[in-house]
Amino acid sequence: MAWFMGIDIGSVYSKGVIINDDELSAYYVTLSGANYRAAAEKIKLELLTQANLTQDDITDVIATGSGASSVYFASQKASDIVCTARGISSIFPSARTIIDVAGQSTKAMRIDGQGLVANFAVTEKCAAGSGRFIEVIANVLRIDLKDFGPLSLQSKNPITFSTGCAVFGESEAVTRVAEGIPKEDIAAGVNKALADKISSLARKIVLEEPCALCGCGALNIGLINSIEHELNIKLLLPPQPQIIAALGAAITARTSSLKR
Amino acid sequence: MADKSKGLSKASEIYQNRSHRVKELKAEGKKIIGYPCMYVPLEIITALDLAPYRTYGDIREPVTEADRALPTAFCPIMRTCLDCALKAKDDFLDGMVAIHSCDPQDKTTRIWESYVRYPYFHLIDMPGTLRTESLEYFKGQLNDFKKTLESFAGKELSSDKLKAAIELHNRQRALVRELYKLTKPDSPLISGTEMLQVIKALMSLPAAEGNELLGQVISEVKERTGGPEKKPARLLIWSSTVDDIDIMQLFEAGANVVMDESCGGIRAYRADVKLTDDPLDGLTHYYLEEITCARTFREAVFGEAKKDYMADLDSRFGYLKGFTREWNVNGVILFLVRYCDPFAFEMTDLKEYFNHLGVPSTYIEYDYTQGSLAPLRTRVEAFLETID
Amino acid sequence: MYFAGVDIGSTMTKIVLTDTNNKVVSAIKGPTGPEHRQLANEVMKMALEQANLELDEISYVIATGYGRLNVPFADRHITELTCHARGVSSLFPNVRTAIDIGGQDAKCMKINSGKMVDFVMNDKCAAGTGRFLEILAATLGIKLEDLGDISLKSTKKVQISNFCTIFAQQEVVSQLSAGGKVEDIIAGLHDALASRVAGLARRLKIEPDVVLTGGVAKNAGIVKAMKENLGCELLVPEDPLLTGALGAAILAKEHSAKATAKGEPIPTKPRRLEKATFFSKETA
Amino acid sequence: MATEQKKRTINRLNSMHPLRAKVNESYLKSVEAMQAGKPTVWGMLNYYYGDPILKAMDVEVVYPENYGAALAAAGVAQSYLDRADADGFPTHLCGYSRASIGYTSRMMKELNGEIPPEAPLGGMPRPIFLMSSTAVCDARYKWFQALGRYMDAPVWTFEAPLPGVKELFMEGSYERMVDLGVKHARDFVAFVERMLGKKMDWDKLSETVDLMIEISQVWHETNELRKVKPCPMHSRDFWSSMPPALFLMGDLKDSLQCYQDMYAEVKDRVDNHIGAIAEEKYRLFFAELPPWHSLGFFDRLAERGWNFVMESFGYHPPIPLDLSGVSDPLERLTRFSLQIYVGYYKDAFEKNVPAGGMAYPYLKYAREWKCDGGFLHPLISCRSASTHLPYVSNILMESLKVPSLTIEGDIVDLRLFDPEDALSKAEPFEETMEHYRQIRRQEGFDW
Repeated sequence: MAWFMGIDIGSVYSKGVIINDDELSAYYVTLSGANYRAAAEKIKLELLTQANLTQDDITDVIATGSGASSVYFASQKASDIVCTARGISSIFPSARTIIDVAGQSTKAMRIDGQGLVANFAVTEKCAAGSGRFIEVIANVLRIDLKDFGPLSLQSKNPITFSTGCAVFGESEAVTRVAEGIPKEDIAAGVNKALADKISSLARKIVLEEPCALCGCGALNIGLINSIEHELNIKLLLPPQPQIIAALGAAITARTSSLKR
Repeated sequence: MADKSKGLSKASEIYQNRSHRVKELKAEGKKIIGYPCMYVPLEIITALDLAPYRTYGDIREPVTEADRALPTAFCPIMRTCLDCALKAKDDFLDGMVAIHSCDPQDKTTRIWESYVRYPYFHLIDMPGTLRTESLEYFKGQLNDFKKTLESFAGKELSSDKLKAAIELHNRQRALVRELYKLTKPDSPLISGTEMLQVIKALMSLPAAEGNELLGQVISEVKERTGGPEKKPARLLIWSSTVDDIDIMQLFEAGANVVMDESCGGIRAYRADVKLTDDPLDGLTHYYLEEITCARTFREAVFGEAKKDYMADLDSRFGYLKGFTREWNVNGVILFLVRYCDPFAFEMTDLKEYFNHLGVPSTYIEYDYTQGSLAPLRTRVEAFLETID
Repeated sequence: MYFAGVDIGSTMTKIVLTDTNNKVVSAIKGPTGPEHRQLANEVMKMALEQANLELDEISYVIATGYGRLNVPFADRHITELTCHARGVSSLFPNVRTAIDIGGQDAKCMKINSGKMVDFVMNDKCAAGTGRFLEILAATLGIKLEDLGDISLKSTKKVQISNFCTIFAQQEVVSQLSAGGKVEDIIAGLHDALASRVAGLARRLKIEPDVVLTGGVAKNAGIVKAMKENLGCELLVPEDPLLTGALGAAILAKEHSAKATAKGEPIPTKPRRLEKATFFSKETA
Repeated sequence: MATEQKKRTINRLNSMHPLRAKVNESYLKSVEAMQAGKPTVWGMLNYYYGDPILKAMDVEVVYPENYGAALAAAGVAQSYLDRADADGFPTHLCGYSRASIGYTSRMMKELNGEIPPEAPLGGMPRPIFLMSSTAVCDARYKWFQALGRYMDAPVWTFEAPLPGVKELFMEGSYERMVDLGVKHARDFVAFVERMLGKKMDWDKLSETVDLMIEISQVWHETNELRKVKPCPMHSRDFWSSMPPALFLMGDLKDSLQCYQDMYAEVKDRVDNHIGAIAEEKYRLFFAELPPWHSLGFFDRLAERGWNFVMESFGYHPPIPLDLSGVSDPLERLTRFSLQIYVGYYKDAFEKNVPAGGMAYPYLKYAREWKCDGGFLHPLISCRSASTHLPYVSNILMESLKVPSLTIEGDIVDLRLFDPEDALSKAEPFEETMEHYRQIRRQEGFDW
């Protein structure tokens, strides 16, 4: 039995998985914090304990994400876009489009039957198109991130957010709060604004169904609904949507070792 | 003339539902021609019995569709205009005529044309300078526009018919100027908000109907009691476009807006088209020289070896002196739509010019979204607090 | 007679009660939550207790700041710019330029004999506001109030791209993983913020005396960085957070004085401290 | 301007070096000229209209646009940007304009006309007048108008007509553009004569115009050679060789020789099947100006087999016209200058691409230079350069099934372009390019 590790160091969260020839044996998600190297180390140990393995059992480690270079024990780096594509197609072989709403950016990609990237687009350098936007506003509303989606579902009339900068959006939210607008309407407004941006990104690459959603955005039920409504599709939602790129990295490791 | 008390409420109805009338006309078989900018010579459209309809953006409309075709750091007005078009919000248009009055409009409308294939589309090119050869070239461009519109309308346009249309539109200009006289008293007889509704209504109606509306509004305003209440400040707004009453109401919360020098205000009506033997000459002169948008390159003593800065400012902004004096303005808001280069480059000179005139002015920028109105309120209030 | 100034800022809410000599009889500060109206009532209650006064002993109340419309018992609201200018000039009569770095915005005011004559404001981009430091302090896992002292230890500050808070955050993280010294990074952040604010202030042609206010002014590192970026001396009030509320209180006195001078009744509103309902819809 | 890399995977042209040398020279020459009391003019890239006239009148021309880039590259732009800020110019204006406004403010307000000592490349000397242009964007003439506030020097704005695509083909339309151009140029000559107090030497003008046309002819043919596989000339060499022809820098006879040498070198590579990079796997065009500060990143892409074979049409010579029959030099000049845009109109009109003025050239390049992808580099503070890129990306995909990769950058805030971020997109974009190769084959395209 051979094991492979994939580690994805993102700007906000770091994720890791161990897979063997045919299944997921361990996964772990933690905050990246200030020291990526430490985060990588932490994930490695956590994964090994979970899977009850030692470093020597791991045939290969591949790192991805913006902090990939801090994963000193990885044999190589891989693009997070490619890893996400591999990850999703291993779970949903039929998927043709992927939307990845991550901490600092949102990516939309089309993939072919082999999980190869057919086209992709990434949001402009702007937090308003990323999960960051939601964190920022959640902070303004003084609510827990995990309550954001459910709360937004209670909204009767969402506010229209001018899709500006996340921080400008923040002061907009503060103003709306000052005007006495209910939290749920603001939350729903944010989800709508983000969904709008994400949808035009997805349209840019000519969305083809079925379409999967991953990244931390896939944990926000309000956002999911808004995107489905905006694009008028049903989204495929993987379990553990945050670990997809890490999974893809591990799969890449497995494939390349099979080639050898 | 119809019921005098109806003018203002009719204007605000049209403002609320701008396309209502042109849709009726379309049902009656009239063709509707959209235009995104006041530089388009409406006289030619009117003379061919077509209905001109100004296409606007919408600060309430989050831009989603246009993101595919335009970058985000770009004239937000043109972005929402294209966005609305891509969302088929003005699908009743039979044609569209745009003009190269500024780069964002030129580039956007070219993209517009290729995405939304109207039965008729014409792009007029426009020079940047006021030189003789520029006027000649512009006349040629207007003539080309006339030709394509003639063939679309399926009829020749006689010089007399064009002259009649010019007179009709000049009448409209005269009426708007008459209406603006009514903001001279302290307190003004008509508010900036009402004025904006009227102007936007005019840009949604055939000229004759617009003139009728103006007639009603003027007599109503003259006769009514209980116009706008007197506020401490009398403001002049200088901007590319003010097209939403939410913005105007924000200005008028603590002041009276007595003059709006934007294409939501007097800009399209400040001067008349001269009636020349060849009517195109009058139109050429008016649209290139008389309209006071910042897009035109004006210089004091053209081509002289020396250039006097103040004379330069006078030749570019002199007409504003008249406004501030006659309307007895005591505050100016330079209201800049973000990413509007022609107006943005003017800010420093213009602020200096108003200092020179001894009128306090402030420069406020907004990004043409509803969300940007809240920060706007604080700036406007603070400015008013400095001048009261 | 007593007067009240309530300043509901985006991050902090402040209230100042003054007597007829503009002497501060009580001052309260507290974090601003989403429930402005409730907060306004609370701080007023606390202030009254501190000065042990009754609400009806307050002759005139002026509200300012972001949430100024949500102060149910205010007689009038005035923008934070005018109030800051007034407050600052009461503390420093010779002030010509006042710079206020708030939690959500930064403003610069030109002051002429106690009156604001011109202003500029940034509330579009967090990179020029206190929020910038808040976010980055969080990223560094350092308490906001400690930033200043730590930064003063810096020997060579790192260059931070001041393009956007969000990017600065990424930059900080990469600086850290690249082994950059914390104090140098913080010094760099202070410089980034200061250069942004200085750029804003320059639009008004800075003239001395220059006063720096706002919560950030308590940060010695920022004051240093601002001095460097403006190339001039800076005056900082004892409690830089309070100037807005103080100005509001002073203006309250002036407004009521104006009224009495004209022999008019002071245009107050009937007021009571309401038990504010959570997110009450109605606003001033 | 570029920060050179030790590791060289791009096989640069030797003939590019002398051309590159001319660029820096010309700034210094202007300073000397000024010191020698020779009149200097500030010009805006105006697509040839005015330059040969000034050249023939023996005036030194400096280009604030380029100088803005130089300030940014030298890392000293910020203080000038702050100054423009302080003078009240909105921060969202073109970065180059703000840099040059700040520079002028410093020069005129503080140093009463002297060149700032800290200015790199000898600085820009005070001009006797400014020559702007209505071509490409509004900023370019409003900017010079704004400079007028600092210097009581007159501003001449050159008319550069730009009609709609189908509108150009209306009867007489093109000839009216020529008429405008010729009259306008004639007035400009009169203006310059008045400013300099000397007469135009028409023979010299005629010769200058012809040299200009000949240079761009050679330059054009050089670019045509880049259609072959492997492409013998990388975009980096194009950019290095661009300014002398685009801005008529230095002595035109030398320039002609330089471009002929370049042609010869490229031709020799074609004959010997030598590519600009070791192994050409992908052919791309690059839209808009490159990130001057991190050009080394093209070497990293070259290692992956990315060859850059074409660039934005705005920086390319106009498609050649036969002007031998045109006797009036001003008319030759005008027709030549109009070509920059309208040279592409006919095809755009036939292919029914209404936005053809901006987008069609890229379709032509992708098709004829057999590009696998486009690298689009929108410049945040240069809107005119960025406006059409999303549309270009769409139309490339719709009509040619050529994908494009968009990486944002800026002309002044150099930090905005992040090479690492760009490189992290390389792997997935290679899969994308492969994917569309198959699609193009299925749809019967020949590359």
